[in-house]
Amino acid sequence: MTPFKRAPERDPLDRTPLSVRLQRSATNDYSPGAKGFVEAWSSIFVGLTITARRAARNPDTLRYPFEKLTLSPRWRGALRLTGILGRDDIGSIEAPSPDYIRRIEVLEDEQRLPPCVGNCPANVDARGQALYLADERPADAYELVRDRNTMPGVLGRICHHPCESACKRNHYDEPIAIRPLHRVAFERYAEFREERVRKLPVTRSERVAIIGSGPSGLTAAFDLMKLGYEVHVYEKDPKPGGALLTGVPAYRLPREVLAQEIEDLQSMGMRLLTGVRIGSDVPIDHLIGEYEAVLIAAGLQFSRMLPIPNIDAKGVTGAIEFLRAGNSKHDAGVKGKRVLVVGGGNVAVDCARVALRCGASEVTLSSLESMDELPAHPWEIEEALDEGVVAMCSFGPHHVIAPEGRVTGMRLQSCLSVFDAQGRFSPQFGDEYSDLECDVIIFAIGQAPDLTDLVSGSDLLLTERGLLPVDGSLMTTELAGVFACGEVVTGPGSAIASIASGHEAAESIRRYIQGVALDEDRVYRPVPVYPRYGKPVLKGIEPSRRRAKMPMARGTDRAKDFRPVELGLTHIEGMSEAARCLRCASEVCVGCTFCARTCPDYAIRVERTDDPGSRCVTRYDLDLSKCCFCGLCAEQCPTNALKHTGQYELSFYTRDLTVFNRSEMLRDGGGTRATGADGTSVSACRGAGAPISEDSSPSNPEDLVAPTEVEQ
Amino acid sequence: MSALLTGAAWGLAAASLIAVAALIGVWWERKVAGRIQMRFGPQEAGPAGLLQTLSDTLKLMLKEDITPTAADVPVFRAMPFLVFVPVASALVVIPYASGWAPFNIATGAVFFLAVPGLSVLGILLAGWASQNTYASIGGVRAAAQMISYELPRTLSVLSLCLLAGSLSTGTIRAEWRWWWVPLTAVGFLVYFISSIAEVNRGPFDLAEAESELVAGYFTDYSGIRWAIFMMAEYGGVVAASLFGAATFLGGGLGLSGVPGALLFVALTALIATAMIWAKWTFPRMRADQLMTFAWKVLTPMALVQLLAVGIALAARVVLS
Amino acid sequence: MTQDEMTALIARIRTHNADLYPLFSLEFGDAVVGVAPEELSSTACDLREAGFDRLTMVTAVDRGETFELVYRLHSRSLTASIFVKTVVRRDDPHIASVYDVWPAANWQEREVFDLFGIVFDGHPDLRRILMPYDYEGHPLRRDFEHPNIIRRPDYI
Amino acid sequence: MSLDIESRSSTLSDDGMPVEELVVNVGPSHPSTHGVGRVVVHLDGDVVVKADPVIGYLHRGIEKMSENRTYLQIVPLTDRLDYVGSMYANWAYCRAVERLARMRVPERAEYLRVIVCELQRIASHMMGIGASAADTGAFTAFVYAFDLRERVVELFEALCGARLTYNYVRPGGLSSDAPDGWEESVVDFVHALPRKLDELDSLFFGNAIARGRMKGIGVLSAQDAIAWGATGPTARASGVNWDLRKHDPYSVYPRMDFDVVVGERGDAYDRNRCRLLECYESARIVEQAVAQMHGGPVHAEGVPRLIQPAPGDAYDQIESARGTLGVYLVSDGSPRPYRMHVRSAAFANLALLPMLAKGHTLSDLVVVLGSLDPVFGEIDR
Repeated sequence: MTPFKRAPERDPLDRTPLSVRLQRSATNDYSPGAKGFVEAWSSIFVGLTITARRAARNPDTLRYPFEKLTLSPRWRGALRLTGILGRDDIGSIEAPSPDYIRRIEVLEDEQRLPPCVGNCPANVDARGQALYLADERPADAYELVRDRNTMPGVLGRICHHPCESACKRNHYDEPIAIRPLHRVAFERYAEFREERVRKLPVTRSERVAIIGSGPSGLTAAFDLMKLGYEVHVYEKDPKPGGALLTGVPAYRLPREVLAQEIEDLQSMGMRLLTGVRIGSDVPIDHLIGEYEAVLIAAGLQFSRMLPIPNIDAKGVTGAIEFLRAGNSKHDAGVKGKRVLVVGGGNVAVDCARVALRCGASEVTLSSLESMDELPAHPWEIEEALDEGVVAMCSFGPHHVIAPEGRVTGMRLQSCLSVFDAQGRFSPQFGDEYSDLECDVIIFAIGQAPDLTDLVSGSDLLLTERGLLPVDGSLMTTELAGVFACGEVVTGPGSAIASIASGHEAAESIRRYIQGVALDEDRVYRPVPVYPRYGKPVLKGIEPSRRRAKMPMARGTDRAKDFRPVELGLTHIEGMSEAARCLRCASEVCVGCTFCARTCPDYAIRVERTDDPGSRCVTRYDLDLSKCCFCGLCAEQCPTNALKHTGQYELSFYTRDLTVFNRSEMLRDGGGTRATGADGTSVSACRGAGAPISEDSSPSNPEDLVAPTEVEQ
Repeated sequence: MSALLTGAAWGLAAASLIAVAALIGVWWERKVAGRIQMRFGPQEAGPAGLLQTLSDTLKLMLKEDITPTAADVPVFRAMPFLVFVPVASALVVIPYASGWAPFNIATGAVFFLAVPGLSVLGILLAGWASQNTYASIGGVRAAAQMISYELPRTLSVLSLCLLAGSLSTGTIRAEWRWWWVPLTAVGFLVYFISSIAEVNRGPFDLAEAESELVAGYFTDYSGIRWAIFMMAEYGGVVAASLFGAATFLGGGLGLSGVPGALLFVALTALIATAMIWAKWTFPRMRADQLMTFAWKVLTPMALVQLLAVGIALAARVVLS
Repeated sequence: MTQDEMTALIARIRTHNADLYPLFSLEFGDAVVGVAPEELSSTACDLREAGFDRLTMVTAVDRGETFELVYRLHSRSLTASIFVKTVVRRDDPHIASVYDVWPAANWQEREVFDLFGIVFDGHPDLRRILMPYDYEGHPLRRDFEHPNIIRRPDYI
Repeated sequence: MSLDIESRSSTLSDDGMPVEELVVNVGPSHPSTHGVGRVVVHLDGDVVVKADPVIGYLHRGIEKMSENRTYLQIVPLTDRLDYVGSMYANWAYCRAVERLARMRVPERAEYLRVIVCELQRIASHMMGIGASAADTGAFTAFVYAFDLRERVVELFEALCGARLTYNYVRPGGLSSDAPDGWEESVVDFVHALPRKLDELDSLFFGNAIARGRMKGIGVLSAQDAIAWGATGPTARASGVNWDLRKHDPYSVYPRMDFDVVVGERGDAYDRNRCRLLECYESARIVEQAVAQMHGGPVHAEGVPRLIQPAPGDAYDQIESARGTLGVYLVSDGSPRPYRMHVRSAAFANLALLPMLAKGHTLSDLVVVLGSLDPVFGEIDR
């Protein structure tokens, strides 16, 4: 119950005092009698000696105010605003692929990396996307994202959005809906597609073969195409998309979105060869000879199973096989049957939901982990439970009950803990058993690549466990000119992580072909750590500041077929959602008013126009006569525009209303200080786009935080 | 008439001496206190901040001279001078050279001990005339303290008079022998301590105890009148130091000529510095402790000193 | 002191005072007991005899119709703390002073009197303490109004 | 500060002589009232007959202001409670909020809190000792004490950018981690500290005059100390062995090895010297805490900007330099506390002044007041 950690050996509620030793007594008397008399007189001379000794030493004080011994970087003095939002002030992060990571690293070093970008494995510039979307430049937004994300429309549906969990807006209310904005950008790109999608010029003679048309393969293909190479993508299935097609259910990713984005890539010059099975149809050696470089992005092909009795009974299947069948035919032979899904990951949840949609009468999800530690994303679990999936947590499979070679049920054993003290996977089982009747058992406990066929006849060797030895950072295999990326390298993971590895592989291939050492002067993606935010508390937050709510199909309806669950944001919703972005770490004031809201003394006054398309800060006042130098405002500032200066004691401000004047700011590139102007003159803010009317009254009165307005 | 002129001339000289001494004394005290407290002291105005006191004096002269409405105005206005004049007059009986004092009277020692004591009247009346609780208490405290400390101070000087066989300060300096120093060491200590008390300086500055009485008897004074009180205090310090150096230490330990004069000045500065040193080292005593100290410690010590000198003189007579 | 001991102690004191309110909660090692206002003096004496020799805090909370008075006691011998809560009516804010039991209540009750207007009967020197002697009104009441008080908006 | 002829009250002394009491109004603007305290003193000659502290000159209504502020916005207010030891009020308040909102604080934050609060204890005690020394006229001892305080304040300045109102402890942790090299400078400071404290001890507490001024002045018995709710060095000097860090341990104090300093007489001297000796113990604690501390976050995860605890109340207390500093919070579920009350140690200690000063002289009144170490920001709130 205590809010802090005490010494482990002590019960927090134990209020018994510690053993107290009393060694020191404050009382101190002279000895009695003549000795005391001598002590008293000698104390006089001891005192004189002490002061004399100090006087003999050089003074160690300092000449104030000309020098200061310590000038801490944490001066909490008067404030400085480094810039005010005009629409050109914040750039998007744009750089050709090889230099992009370098750019990210520089920003990270300068502590100017927005958390959404830093937390994304592929460093997608979500801030720039929101900037363009709010500015009604959806095509720019889409292309900005596509530079790093290759398939924004797809990822806008299925990404697990690490960007949103790092979004600084979590600290204030709710994160920006970055993933739905990808989708908005994709949808609005439709009208620009014809004029914008052009064939990329092939400027180089080298050709690259890519095996697999999943996210990582397509990303590497797109990167290499932009560099001017000719890229051939081989896909064994008749349709491209890899795991996106076979693994991701259609209710999350409509097939036409995937097809559209792959078609865009083809329009840009990617040559796609479907139905070609490398290994059996075309030996990989042939590719190695034919192309300058070969990239294996084949993904994972089969599901892991458990070595338990009756695992080969009829009715037991693996997740990949089940999903492949379910996604292609919308019928996996579970109609009217009772389905048990073993596993607690996202794939397991997908299986359960697909089984429901294929007509299973009841679907149970059994996992070793307890409900709180399920590895699947919480929103997916929630959606699955909404649709009627039953979760049986903390149970592990014991054996399959199959009396006649056909599944009739499964015996489950209770699981006490999944991980040991060091965090390794080491499940501890209890004595409790439970028999569950079911007709189909789907094991979704992991996947593995199947590369034996692919590499047969080549010099590529697989490890004993069937894995391809790959350098995890350079994406090279043991054979020069052959690279690998995607889940072949990383193991089961997210689509965005595969995309990130595709970028790395493309960079390695570029270097290989151009004859540059693969690791020479190479910058790897920085992995900053961001604070984890708790569940947002929305009481006390005005509705206009909240995140746009994603409309969802009703839980009972949507489980019947493969129609999309998320219905998507409208254009207007998308624009205002994009305008919520705080432009983190841009060092430009965006008029979020969090400083004014936090200021305990009403010393800050922020005014802005609040139209999403042309949002602009029109006035920023700091009343130094009210400021109590608590520093909360600068701590709150999401953009780092507001900073403390070293002016606490050496301040040369007049203590009257001071105004941060935009024209003043433009004169002084390094930022400005309070000008001491009277508060009446409002400097007009001229953004590059729409001019702001002279009457710059804020459209949203709640954003005008000033004492006169607050009195109610 | 000529005596009056001479007196006026000497008085002017004494006042100037005090003014200069106070200027330097305040600066020196600030420097010493600064060093003791690990500071630099004044350092901006003039070389090593020497002009700081001058600028402060200028400021004090330009400040408004405030008289409280409740005060007894004529008394209130006059008292700074009544405090200053006796202190300044003490300077004219100090033997600046062997056998010579500006106002070399036969009872110079008595004059030196008695006349500055008249300033107690000024302090008492200053406190009373302010019509302020703190000032009144400060004035009463100062009166009790200064009168009490007259006794051990007089007794300690008396032993010198006994040795020299004269009450004339000039004679005392002329008659000085080196062996007086060890013989009158205790007397010098008593003289030193009671002089501090006499000029109301720490650790005996109860009359102006800033933590209890805000500023004691001159709480309500400001500007130049306040400055005159301060000058009187520093004048007292200078007079006590000069007299101590001239008589107890024989004015340069018996040396004559230029080195003797330099040594005299150095010893005077030493005694003054010791007073400053003590002030910036010790806490302040309480009124009853101060009285106890005067009557139960210093007076017996001075009497013992007197007795020792008497015995020494008697022994000398017997031996010779 | 363990929770069981504390429960037993409160039960023992309850035998003397039938109107002792039920135990509110036993949280963070601090027990909370509620007493009827007229039983406060006797409960205080009982608790004092039981070993609660320190009165750490006296304060009040404005609960609308009533004021909730909060006393925090501590016992060094028992190594235990206890909250005693009682209520007084807003229209008749009188309660017995515990100054006789714990002199520490002297200034703290004066403060509550000053800021809430609760009168402690039997207090030897019940004057205003923080506000000026001639001040009108009791600032810590929730309905206290002053032109300088700026109400903040509901949204932050 | 005027001589009120009217305010003299005439009474009869024991032997029937008419005695005229002199009423001296010490404060609210007086050199030794440690801020803006005021004591109306009735004097019989130089002896205090009655001393009546009149407080409230620094009453800013912080408890009332808190009702209109969010939990985060109150933290700068707590700086202004005990402006000599802002860290304590920060910490006590944040502990109450953490208890109310059920937050867990990372271990590194707890260690840093212990370090800053023990450094703050040194700084605050140096202020108390220095002010007591100045009250007795020992201005150089005051400067020496303030020299040590200045070192601590410089450390705090490097830590949080402020010298007086730190605003460093936050609900759920701290505002920022310590800068690079800060821990080393703290260790350097506490290593050099005992020698400097020894010097102060001999200069001031060993001095015969200072002893004469403080010994036997304002004697507080252990029974009175407990009954009147005295805490901290004021109570410990009377022999009351009571220190929350030991007897009601909180934070990581159970892991520290230190002694409780108690006095025997309960007079002004013991109270002040108790403070001095506590600084040695604080230095020990700081040294151990720096050695035990290791890296990690300094702020709890998932603390929203707008803290909205469930309805209820919580009380938490810490041992500040002046004694038990408790904060009582009542929440009604909104982002602002329904009621905040500060149980101030200096407030309880100052209530002892009429009892302690009676029968002493005016000079001793100042010493007694100084030995109680009142900080009127905390008393008046």
